[in-house]
Amino acid sequence: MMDEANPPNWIQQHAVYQDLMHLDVGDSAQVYAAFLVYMDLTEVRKWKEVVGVSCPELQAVLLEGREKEGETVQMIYPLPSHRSIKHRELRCILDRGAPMLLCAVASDSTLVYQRLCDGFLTPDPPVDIKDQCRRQHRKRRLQT
Amino acid sequence: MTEAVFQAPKRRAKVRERFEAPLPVSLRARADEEEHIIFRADLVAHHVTVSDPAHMLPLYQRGFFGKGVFSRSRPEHETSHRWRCAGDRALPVISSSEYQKRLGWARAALLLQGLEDESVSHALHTLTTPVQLDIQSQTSEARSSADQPMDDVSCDSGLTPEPAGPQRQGDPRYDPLAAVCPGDPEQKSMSSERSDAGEYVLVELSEDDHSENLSDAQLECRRNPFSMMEYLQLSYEEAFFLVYALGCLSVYHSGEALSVAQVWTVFRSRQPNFCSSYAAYHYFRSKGWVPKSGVKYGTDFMLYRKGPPFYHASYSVVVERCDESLRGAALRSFSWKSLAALSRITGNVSKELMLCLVIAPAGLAEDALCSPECLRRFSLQEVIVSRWVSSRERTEQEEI
Amino acid sequence: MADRDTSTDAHKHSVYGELLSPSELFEARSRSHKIPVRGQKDFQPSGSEQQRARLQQSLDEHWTLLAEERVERLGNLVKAVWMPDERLVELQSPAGKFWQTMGFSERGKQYLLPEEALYLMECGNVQVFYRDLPLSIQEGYERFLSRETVTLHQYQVFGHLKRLGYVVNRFDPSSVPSTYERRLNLPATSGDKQRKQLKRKRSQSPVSSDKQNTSPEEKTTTEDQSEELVRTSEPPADAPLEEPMQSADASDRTWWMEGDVQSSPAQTQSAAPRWDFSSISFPDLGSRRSRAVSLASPDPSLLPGALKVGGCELSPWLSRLNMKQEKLSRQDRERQRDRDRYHRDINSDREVQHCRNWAEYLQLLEDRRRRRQKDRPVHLWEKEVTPLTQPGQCTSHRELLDQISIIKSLSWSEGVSSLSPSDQWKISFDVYQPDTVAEFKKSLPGKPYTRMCVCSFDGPVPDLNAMKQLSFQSGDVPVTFAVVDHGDISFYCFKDFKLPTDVY
Amino acid sequence: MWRQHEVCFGDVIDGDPAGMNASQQSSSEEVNEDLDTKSESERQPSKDALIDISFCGATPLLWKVSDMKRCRSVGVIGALVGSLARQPRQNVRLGRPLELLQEEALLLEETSSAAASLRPQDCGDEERHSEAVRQYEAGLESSYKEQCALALEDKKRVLRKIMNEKENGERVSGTDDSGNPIRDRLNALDQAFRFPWSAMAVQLCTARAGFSHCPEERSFHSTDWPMPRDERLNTRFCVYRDLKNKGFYLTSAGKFGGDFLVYPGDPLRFHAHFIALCISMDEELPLCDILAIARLGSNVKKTVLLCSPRSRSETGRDESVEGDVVYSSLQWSSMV
Repeated sequence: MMDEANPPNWIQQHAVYQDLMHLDVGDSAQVYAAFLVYMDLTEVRKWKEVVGVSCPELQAVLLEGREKEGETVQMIYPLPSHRSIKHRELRCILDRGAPMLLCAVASDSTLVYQRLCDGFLTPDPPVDIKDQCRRQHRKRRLQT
Repeated sequence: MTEAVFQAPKRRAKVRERFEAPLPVSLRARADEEEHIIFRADLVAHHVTVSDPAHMLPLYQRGFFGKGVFSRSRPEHETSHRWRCAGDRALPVISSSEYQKRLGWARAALLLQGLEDESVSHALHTLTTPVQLDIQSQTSEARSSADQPMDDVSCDSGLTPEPAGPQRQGDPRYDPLAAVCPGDPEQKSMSSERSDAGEYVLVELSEDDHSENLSDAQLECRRNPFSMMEYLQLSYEEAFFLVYALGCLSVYHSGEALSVAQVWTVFRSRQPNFCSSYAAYHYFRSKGWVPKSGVKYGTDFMLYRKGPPFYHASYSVVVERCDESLRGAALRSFSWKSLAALSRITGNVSKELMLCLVIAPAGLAEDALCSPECLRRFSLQEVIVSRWVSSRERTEQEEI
Repeated sequence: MADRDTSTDAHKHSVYGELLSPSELFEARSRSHKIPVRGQKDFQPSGSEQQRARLQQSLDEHWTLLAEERVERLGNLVKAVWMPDERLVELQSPAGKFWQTMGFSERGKQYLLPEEALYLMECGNVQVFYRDLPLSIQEGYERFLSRETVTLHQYQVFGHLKRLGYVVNRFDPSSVPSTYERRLNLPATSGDKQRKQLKRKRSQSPVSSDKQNTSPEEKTTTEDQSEELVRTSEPPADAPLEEPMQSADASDRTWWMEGDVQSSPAQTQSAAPRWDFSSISFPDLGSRRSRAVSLASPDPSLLPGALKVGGCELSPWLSRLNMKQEKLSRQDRERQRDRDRYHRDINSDREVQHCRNWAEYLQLLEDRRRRRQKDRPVHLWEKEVTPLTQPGQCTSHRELLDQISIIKSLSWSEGVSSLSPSDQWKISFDVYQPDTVAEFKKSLPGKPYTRMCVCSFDGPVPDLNAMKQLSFQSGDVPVTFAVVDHGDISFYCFKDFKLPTDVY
Repeated sequence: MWRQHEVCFGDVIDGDPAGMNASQQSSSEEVNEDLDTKSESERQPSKDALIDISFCGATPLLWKVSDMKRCRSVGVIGALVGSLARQPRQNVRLGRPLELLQEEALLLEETSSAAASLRPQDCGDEERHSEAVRQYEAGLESSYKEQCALALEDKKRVLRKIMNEKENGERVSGTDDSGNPIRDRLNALDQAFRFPWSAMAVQLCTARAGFSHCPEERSFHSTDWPMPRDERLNTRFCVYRDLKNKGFYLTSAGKFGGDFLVYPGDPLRFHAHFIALCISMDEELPLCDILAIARLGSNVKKTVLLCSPRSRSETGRDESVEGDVVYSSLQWSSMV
């Protein structure tokens, strides 16, 4: 059978988990969601320079990081998937000027990332007419 | 009254896994010779985690409960994708900077335990001392789990195909020893000796050499200062089902095992719709289906026959709660707009959209919900939502 | 027509530019009926001359098509008159082909419903007059469509379906047998039976109805379905994985015996044994372990009346038994091994092998049960709420599922009569498929393919109550919701469903 | 339901519609000038240039092609909902009327380029009515005569053509006189030609025809319009107007689970790039709804656009004006 003693759990001993917990955000479910996303970004996706930052307006922990070394910093907003969100809250992050990912975290740790940016992000052209448009600025951003 | 026709689930074209058992509990016929494992889960920040590999695998393989936190579905993440044989075991190779990072975490963890700086340094010194293990010159094949193309299928175990001979139970990549000493993996999968698989690591001494052809001299075997073994995370519904319906899981909180009612209370406080989403989950499980998270499609559950490795999901389920008058829906007030989106998405991935209405009896007091016994008073109505195409001339096609 | 001579009003033509001159009317007789094909769309405006030219061409075609007026020979037009008080259109000349699926006669006169008349106006079949002047399509929309007749949304759905060739009639609630009629006349449907069953079940104690929550009908149907499921979806190669459901069938059968309902298989062992099992030994002939030459005569107390049975010589029997090792293909062996891992032969259990008779075996089971009870964790089993099952308690997957089935699933028809009907939801049309048009008879329309409930896209989605009400009202014809969003019509069906139980 | 709104034509001249004050009139004239230069149509008096919106219940409809052209020239697209005259029994290409979105109608009203056609009851003026009937029947009669002559001319042209071809042929072959039967027929045609009344082509008018049943009246005030204006419509309208001012073309996006489909150019020639979702800044959006629509967006290769008008307190201005809408693009990420 199993060991009845409380086995030491590395999550709670993890420095980053502790750091996130100490960002003084009351919403522990959101903090844990942030930790899961942190682990996914660093261990699985090998992002660089990922750190947790507190966002007092949202009462939430955000993550900052680079997809690859030298690329721009992105903001990641992890949120348990059964929550609701307001456009104002998203703007609160977007207005910091960095591209942003909204990450829905299901209770079984399934993660779904959504890319958000300010203004109009033109979609990729459909495959069949991609060729004729290739030279035309894909994903041109039009500022509001 | 017309009923929706049952559509046969679609079998996956390639099934690489062997079906083990529908649920992680043994039946009476064989129960007598086997100990009944009561699995253990811990609440970490109110999430349900299973960290003992001897518990993770049966829970996942028999009924597909939970998800590996570092994996897309089956827990199969490993410390490194490069492995070397050392003595009689294969050890993960990690870079020096990775090692330093882990060392930092170890230091923080020790400090957290209230140790003095000096004793922390001492402990770390012991940790960093090279361990003498025979590093065999034979290098096990570099596996590339990280580079594996990830398709939409969340269950792709990435098993190395073994065309002849019996297939392995479980994932050999999870079991580094498997490649070196191919024995009967079924025996091993239950043993807990692999929990120390993360104990040692091979550290690359030179930072700039990332080539595959490392000479052994550049590797040093050390203790893994901070071992992050992948763990299995159970959704609230999954965990409660294992506790309440199967009686095979104990959920611990701060070292304390929780009673069925306590688990119910905790989960209800963490997830606003837990009562009804659990009722739906329980119902689907009691019909022999495997519900998994539907978050990728914006719904509550995806329903699989047998499990994700064997069949494509048949239904995308949205759970709603209503009272006995059957009016209104408390959870996700549908508009035609949101229904149009959901119906289109499910149609695009050739699944069916199911509304699962959990009906609370009239006069069910709020405090009755405090005990899982209230589940017996719920009833449930499945509704299949489909789009009817009035004609084959699809004007919409212009719109893509 | 009166023969008067007046000149056309030139001024009017300039103001209402869409009126055609006689020469234009005459020329229209020979105009094309082709619709220009639209080209592939571009992704993004580039400002190029080529793009501009293509847009201009598309626009020109677009306006030409739209500006085109309906021009018909007078002889091809059915003349009719709008009667606002009756909200009907009365035909003045013989009806055309449309009469097969539209319109009705009353007291020797032929009438069209407003939506039918409007549709036929749009198709250029009927010219409707009001106060001796012909109505334009616009006036038709304005005068015919209202809450009292059909709304614009309903007409849009009507037109959409008519254009595709469907037969569309107004729904008449009285054409569907009422609840009462249905109960009286129709042979009991499975739904009705089910309702009766459930009523009977409710009179039982709540505990037993919770434990055995499915009625026999439900159970058998779900089993049928799950067998169906196995049959249709499982390639034969996989078949051995599927366990036959014998145990479940047996427990089902006990259901039918009124007295037996309470005694579940688990309880039989506590019943007083009629035989002394300690004196009955296992006869085991097939096993290689037993090398007995003959079987002793059975205890006379086990035999009925004066029956006498002597000892039994085994060798003639044994010689008839095929004792050869079964030859299996590798695939079969693998499959067997697979199965054996979870369905183990009870005879290979060492403790069972040590049992010499039934009594010892039962004792062993009892000991094991006790051991299990002792092992079970206090925090799960010694509290107010206990788990529904215990690991190792059930003998089959099916039994396990039965044990944990505590949430009832409702049938669509259940409780409909107790629901208050809603005014918000109404069925508008009966719809018959285009391929049935040839045989369609207005006097005997038969069972519609579906019925339409027309909704506005900005309005609410029907709740379960509305779905059930409409579905109940429609009887055995499905109800489709036609949702109108600015000319765009989507159709949705909400159908009752029972997920089949899947035992494997 | 039909409110008693009736389309009007020339009668506007008779009396200035109630409540139309001078400032509105002048602004409408300005806009009309602007429209005219854009649409390159000939200049008309401002009142006639107003687009007639005919309400069917609360649904705004356009009936005249000229009105529809004017709308499109300012980027108002609408949706065709009637049967196409040329091929009425199909749904791929539809015809008049053009249904406008509430927002489109509001925009036209706001720029003073449209007026609602109010429909009074049937007028009781019997004399006027019988005059209209008389005119209609007279028109029919004269049309018959004209078509009769045209048909005769047509027939003659056909016969002459055949005759000419024959004569040409005979000249080559050298034979003669066989053209006579046709010539005889041609000569007899003036007496023998019959054009039955039933063969006359008549027009089934799409838009209200000249011989109207009653006098008409227009309303220039959206307050008279049968459109309920609530918070939701206000939000959508702000977004609609702002996106249109940015040069986009919009149609309804119901089937994509959004409010508007946003096109970079005329939808006749371009695919939509965005699915606009109009929400107020503080509206609670369930994450699952966002996930669903973003996933759908990625399936149909469109970006989901969250659009929220800034509230008045934020902009510090009394009225929401152009540029006061916040846009955020939402895309399903490739990180799966």
